[in-house]
Amino acid sequence: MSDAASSARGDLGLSHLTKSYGDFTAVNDLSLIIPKGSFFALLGPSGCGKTTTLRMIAGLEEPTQGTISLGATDITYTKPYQRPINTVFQNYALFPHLTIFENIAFGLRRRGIKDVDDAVNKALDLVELPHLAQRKPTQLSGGQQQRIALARAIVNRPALLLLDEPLGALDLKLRRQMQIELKWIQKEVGITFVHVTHDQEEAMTMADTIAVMNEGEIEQMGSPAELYDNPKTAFVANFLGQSNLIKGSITGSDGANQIVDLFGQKISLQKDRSHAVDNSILAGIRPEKFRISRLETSTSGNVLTGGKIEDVSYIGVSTQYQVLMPWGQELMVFEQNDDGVAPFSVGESVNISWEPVFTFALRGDDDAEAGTEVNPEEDLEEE
Amino acid sequence: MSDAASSARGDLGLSHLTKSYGDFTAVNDLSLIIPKGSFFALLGPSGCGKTTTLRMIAGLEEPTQGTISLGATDITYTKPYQRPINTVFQNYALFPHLTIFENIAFGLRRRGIKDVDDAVNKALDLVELPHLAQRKPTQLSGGQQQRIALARAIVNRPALLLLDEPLGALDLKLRRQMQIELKWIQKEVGITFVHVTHDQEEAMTMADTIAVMNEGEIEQMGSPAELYDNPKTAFVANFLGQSNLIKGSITGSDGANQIVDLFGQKISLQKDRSHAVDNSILAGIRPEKFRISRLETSTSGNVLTGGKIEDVSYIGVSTQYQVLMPWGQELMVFEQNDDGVAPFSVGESVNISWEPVFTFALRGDDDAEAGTEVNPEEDLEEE
Amino acid sequence: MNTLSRWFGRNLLRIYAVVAFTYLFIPVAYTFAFSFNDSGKSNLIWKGFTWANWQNPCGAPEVCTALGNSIKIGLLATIFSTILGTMIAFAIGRHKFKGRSSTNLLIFLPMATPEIVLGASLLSLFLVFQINPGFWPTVIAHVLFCMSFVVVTVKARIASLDPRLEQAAMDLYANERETFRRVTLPLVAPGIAAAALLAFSLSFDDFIITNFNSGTMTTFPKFIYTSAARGIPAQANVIGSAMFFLALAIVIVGQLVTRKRKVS
Amino acid sequence: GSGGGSSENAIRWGNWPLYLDVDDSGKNYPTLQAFIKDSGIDVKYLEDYNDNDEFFGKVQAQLKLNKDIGYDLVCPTDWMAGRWIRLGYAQKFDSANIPNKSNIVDTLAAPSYDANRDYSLTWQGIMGGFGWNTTKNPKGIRTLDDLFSPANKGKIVVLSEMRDTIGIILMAQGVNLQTVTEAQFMNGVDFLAQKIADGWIRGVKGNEYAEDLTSGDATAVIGWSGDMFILKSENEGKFDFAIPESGGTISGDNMLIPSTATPEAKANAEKLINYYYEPAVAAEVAAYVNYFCPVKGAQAEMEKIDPDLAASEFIFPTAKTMSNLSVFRALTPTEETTWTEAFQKAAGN
Amino acid sequence: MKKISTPYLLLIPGMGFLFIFFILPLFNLAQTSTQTPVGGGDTGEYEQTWRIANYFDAFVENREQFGRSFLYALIATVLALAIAYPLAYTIAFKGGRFKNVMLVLVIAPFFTSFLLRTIAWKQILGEEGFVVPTLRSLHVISESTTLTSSAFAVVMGMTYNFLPFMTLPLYASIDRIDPRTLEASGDLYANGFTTFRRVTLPLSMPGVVAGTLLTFIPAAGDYVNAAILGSPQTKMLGNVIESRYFRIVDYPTASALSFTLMISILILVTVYVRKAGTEELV
Ligand SMILES: Nc1ncnc2c1ncn2[C@@H]1O[C@H](COP(=O)(O)OP(=O)(O)OP(=O)(O)O)[C@@H](O)[C@H]1O
Ligand SMILES: Nc1ncnc2c1ncn2[C@@H]1O[C@H](COP(=O)(O)OP(=O)(O)OP(=O)(O)O)[C@@H](O)[C@H]1O
Ligand SMILES: NCCCCNCCCN
Ligand SMILES: [Mg+2]
Ligand SMILES: [Mg+2]
Repeated sequence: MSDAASSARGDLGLSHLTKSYGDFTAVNDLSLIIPKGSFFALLGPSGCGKTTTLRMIAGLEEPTQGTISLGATDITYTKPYQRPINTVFQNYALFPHLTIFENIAFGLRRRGIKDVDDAVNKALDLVELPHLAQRKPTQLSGGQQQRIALARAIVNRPALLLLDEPLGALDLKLRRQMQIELKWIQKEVGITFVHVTHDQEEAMTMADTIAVMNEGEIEQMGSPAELYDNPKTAFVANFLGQSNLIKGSITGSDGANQIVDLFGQKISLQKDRSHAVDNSILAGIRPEKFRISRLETSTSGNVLTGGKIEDVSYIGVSTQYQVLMPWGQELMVFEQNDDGVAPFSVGESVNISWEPVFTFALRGDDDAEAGTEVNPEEDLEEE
Repeated sequence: MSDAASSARGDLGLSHLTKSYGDFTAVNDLSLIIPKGSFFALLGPSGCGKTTTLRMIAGLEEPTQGTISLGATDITYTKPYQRPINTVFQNYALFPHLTIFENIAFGLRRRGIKDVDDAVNKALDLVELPHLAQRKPTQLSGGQQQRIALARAIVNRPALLLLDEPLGALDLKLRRQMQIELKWIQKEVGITFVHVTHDQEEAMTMADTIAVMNEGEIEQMGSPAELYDNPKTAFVANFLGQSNLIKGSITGSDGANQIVDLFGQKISLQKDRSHAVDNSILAGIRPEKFRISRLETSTSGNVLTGGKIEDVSYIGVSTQYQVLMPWGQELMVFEQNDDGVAPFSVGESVNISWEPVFTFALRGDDDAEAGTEVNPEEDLEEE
Repeated sequence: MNTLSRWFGRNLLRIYAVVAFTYLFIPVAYTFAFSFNDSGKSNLIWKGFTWANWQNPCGAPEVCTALGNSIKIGLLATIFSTILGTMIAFAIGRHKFKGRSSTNLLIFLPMATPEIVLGASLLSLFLVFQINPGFWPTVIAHVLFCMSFVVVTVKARIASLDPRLEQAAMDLYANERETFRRVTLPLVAPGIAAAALLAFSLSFDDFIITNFNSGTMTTFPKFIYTSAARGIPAQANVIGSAMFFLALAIVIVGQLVTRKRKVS
Repeated sequence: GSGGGSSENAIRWGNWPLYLDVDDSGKNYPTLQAFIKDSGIDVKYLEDYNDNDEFFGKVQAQLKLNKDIGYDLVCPTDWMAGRWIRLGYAQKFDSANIPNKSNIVDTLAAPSYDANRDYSLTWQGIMGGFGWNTTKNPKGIRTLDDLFSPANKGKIVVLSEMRDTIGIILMAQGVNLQTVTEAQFMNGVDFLAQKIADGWIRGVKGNEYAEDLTSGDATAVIGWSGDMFILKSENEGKFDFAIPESGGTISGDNMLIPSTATPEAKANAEKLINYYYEPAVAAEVAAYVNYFCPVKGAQAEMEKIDPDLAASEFIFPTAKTMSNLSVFRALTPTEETTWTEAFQKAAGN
Repeated sequence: MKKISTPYLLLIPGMGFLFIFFILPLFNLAQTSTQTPVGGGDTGEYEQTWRIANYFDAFVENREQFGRSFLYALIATVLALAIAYPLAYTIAFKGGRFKNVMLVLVIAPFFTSFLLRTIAWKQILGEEGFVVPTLRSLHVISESTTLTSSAFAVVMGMTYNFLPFMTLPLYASIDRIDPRTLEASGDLYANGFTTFRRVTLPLSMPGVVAGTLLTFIPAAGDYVNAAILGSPQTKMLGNVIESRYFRIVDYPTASALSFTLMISILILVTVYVRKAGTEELV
């Protein structure tokens, strides 16, 4: 076993991976390469096939089609225990008959390691639960169980670690702390992480590469900044963070920029940030890029005039505004609460401005609402 | 059954509620009143007793001590099914032998309602899963199961709804959408919500009242803004959002303000925002309240000089800085990315400033690290 | 009053359990009581108290030989049926294979066969093969009917096993054998233990099939049946009661030992 | 025989319960122990011959295949002994080994099924009649009407031994057991079936009827003489026995060596038979079992043991008593089958 | 050489055993059931004549006992289910650390031989036990009513003797139920009874099916209870088969009856299992 664990290191490759349950396709012709030692995050709405993908990589589910390779080795049909891969299960799957200590020691013992105390205690310290070593899993709270599941996988220092929402049941502080520990381990030991998470900040701060999945397929893959600043589709733009998408058309060009008409107001857009295929586009701007100004204030960059504050909500770090534009669309604007200045109030007339460099453009025929909510109709393809 | 469901409406009162498992006290002498129709959020680190508290309210766990009342009725020993209370369980607890449809219809049928189709279908629409009505729970993904658990409870429109991390397995978008729906239902139907969540933003935006729990006890309770702007203890200051806590002493007074010495630099603090008992304090400032400026720029308000950028990290909406102060403490600063100006870089010397009104003060002997991580030693009281 | 009815409400099931166990133990208690009867030949009517039967449990002719045979047969039948039955249970419960449902049916058939049919048809087989009824034929007969019970009991336990736990073990480098040994087996073990206990009880208590296949060898139930005609000696009551208490004692001691181990 | 479970110098004897003298402890058989001691032959005494049909049913397959049946000496009743002999399941005695054979009483010396007593010797003679609980039947039972008196309703047990139960019924109906026809027999069976259907009869049983009397579940029975006298003496007169006015049955149980016994076992069994045909030994057995003693000279020996018993009509019957007792005639194999079936059916089987 | 896969390796020993000691004898039995007697029939000599009518004769002759067997077994099964279910439930959910002890208590009576216990019942319920005189003096039963030698006693004996066979499988499947689903049910307005009917019972159905089969089948084939506690009017098919084997040495009829009993049970069981919605037999 330790043979298997030490050999066959290398990149993880998924090629045309497909998994169907009867008529329903949970993962559809998925191909990607995850470089050795990288931190790869898998994001996507509920039910899009993330868990299924991880289970195939772990060897717990046989693909309906496609292959999985680790380095040069095809592991599609390799037994789970022969893969140098460990998993933190979404449902924990702790062994009910073993103590917490023995749960964590399980993998080490299987690899013939005699003296496990040190490693197990370190793992327990890592998840802040050294005092629970002798309890049974049922005597733990939800978050405690999740941390044990994490410790049980990480203690093995596998070549590849699959994490299925490993921190979902933890409070923010603990989650941040665990994130730091995980990142540290990943760098220190050079483990490849494949991480499923619903916490976008987690994905953004931790991952080298993020893949956004939707209905069994990968929509876009890239570095966090790439995905955030330059999303290719409305689904990605909306799913990862929030976006204001405004229908418009390209009316001209000005050096590296294009001139875009948004309901009669002209703005400019960097050519290399456009994924449009023709003149019809969706212009995208993140809400935090917007600045709001009272009508009398002068503004620079791209400006849209004629806004009206529709809603104000205070969320601690910042304030969120809904601004109704003349063409009837509500735009979302975030302003950080750092200046102690009285915020705008509902009904005020305002202008909105932003730096042109922050504009991105999507195909005009993309669904501006994609990724803002799960669309039940789209799922109906099955049955 | 419907008798019990319709009678006994009113405030939920917990009085000296205690639950022990052997030597270990999970919930300790907890007393509070949750007004009818309010949205109450329970926050706290993993294992602090949130689930246990909810289970006692639902009648699934008998308190070791104390009483629970709903309106004028003592329900401490009332059977779960006689309480007009529904629960969304942390572990879902769906009925494995029933279809999704029947799972949701369960409570309605028990109350003798014949025509359940409409209500069930509406609940399914609400959680965006109408196409899964005829599946069995095991054929659902984690997030889908969680949504069914939510639908199953909500369809009953109970007087009191207990939600134990009901959205934890959902992606951000879906979570936000569900939050809106939940809030809408709560207002519309006048249900009292007791909501356990690890998502602080969720708690902040949704709840009327937040209680922060720690080791079986409530540390502070109040409106979101109150808790955020004016935390009483270091635990709350750190657990709810992030705080910079700087040791200092009160050296004088100036009208409604006190003059505070922070390692030789003077700042001012509103008297009514101090929870200190003597001259020794911990001065607290939220990271987003700080502004960073290059040394040459003039700054107003409270100013701390001599900082050095230690770390910069980009997280989409904003950038986080770690600033090392002359006394060796690292302060955290968030700056929103709204101006397209080149961010500060590591090594730059900077000043930090903020509006005095944002300063709060805690007891000088409070543990500045409390709530930033689980401290295993503190838990060790058991066994 | 309120607390009293609450106490009742809460303990209704426990009270019921006490009543049900009482029902189960009435004849055991009767047997126990009459083990102290100063009965002479026929132990039907209370004739006065004596320790004599307990002081000399093997006093009645053949009774201890019969008991010894029953225990030997019981142990052998338990071992063989538990091994064979557990293997089958795992095959059915953990694998998909061709002929699984007919295998299921075949396992079920011996249970669906009245004992008398089982006993008689087996005897005729032994005779065809020139095998004399006696000890080993009885053991074989017992293995036969105990095996199905073992399969059913163990299979039920296997079915209740969360497959994700075995997957987790595999994920943690345990190969099939180790997964079986470290996760599956410990989790199924209570089922196997229950099956073994059941097998022993069934074998120890069997009369009908034994009656066909044991020839002149006596077993404890056979001894009782044949003595029924001339009066069951009180020693039989002694042995019946002693076996009962022995079974209880073994389990209670076992329980205490495991609890102690857990505590320390 | 082949196989042979019997080791050298040991034999296995299957006999009816309550059929051998027992000491007061209830554990030792004095006459048998004496034999074991004197002869050096170990005898395993098995009291598991409860019912003729049942015993035959259990061993017949082995007999047919000539496999050891687990007994070297058995004790079937006349008609069943006849069947064993007819089917070749009994071994012919070596007369030299049984010089006491001549001690057999004249009435039993030449039965139809074994005219020369080549294969069988009577163990005890049995009278079938009425037995009852004296407190429940203070006036005793002499006729079928007495038996079926309301006080006994639901508490009557009759023998599963067809010839005794139906025989007594038939005689009460005036039928001669030596000439009984199928029609007459079936009449008797119908009578029995009716009584069962009307709830008079609690059970049709083998030797267990004695237990039912003791426990109080039965208050009146069709039973066997010897058992009843044992019960009577053990229970201070609580039970009694009588030959029906209309006549009782008489039969014998016979020692017989199965075809499957080894030659050594056979020789040892013959020694045992010879031993029990010594008048003194026979008297000792009779003094306990109280059955009709088949050995000449035993009455004289009995005088020494218990003069009362020596005078008992039931142990040493006079001609007058004998005249009120009938032997059931031999049945053809076909009759045997159909009559037994009818009887079993009446008994619910 | 092709490797034999795991399930088959696991099956071979047990299945081989079953084939030799169960299937072969059944074939033998099937043959015997169509034989006819040589000579008078009192000798146990039969020849193979493939007389299928044996089955018809055997059934017609004994249809009363047939009916009784199934009726008594059915009543005993229902009673045992009623008694065992709450017991198994209590052990599973309220047993706590006494679970194992209680489970052993359920099987412990086996060790006091079932014959001894049945005979004990016969005494307890007999004329001179304490029950009958008490009931008579209270005028609950009349002087002539007896408790033993009755259908009541036979059914009671069977209920009693097969109770562990009912309790154990019930326990096994009730113990498997996730208590959290029961909590969820209570939370959703189901009272104790409704939770039982809608959640507990459906989830324990495999145990109910297994328990009822393990009780019904042996009960339908039993003859010892009827022999010890019954009267000629309460004889069951088992008694007939026993008497055919042991008293009349009528092997063909006994075999035919055995087969008929087996097949009837199988048919009933199949229908029942289908109705109960469990796919696999037990
Ligand atoms: N059966 C038990 N025996 C002993 N301790 C227990 C038991 N159940 C829970 N606990 C302990 O009680 C404490 C509170 O548990 P609870 O489930 O209420 O936590 P929680 O606040 O819901 O945590 P989480 O956010 O992780 O779900 C935990 O420390 C847990 O370890
Ligand atoms: N056994 C099954 N039969 C049919 N469909 C299934 C089965 N298991 C999963 N699915 C479906 O496959 C899809 C993908 O499931 P998967 O568990 O991979 O989702 P996921 O991305 O992990 O979602 P979540 O974030 O909610 O955990 C879901 O729509 C789910 O309903
Ligand atoms: N207790 C011994 C009884 C012997 C009875 N033998 C059967 C005789 C049948 N007529
Ligand atoms: Mg998932
Ligand atoms: Mg919890």
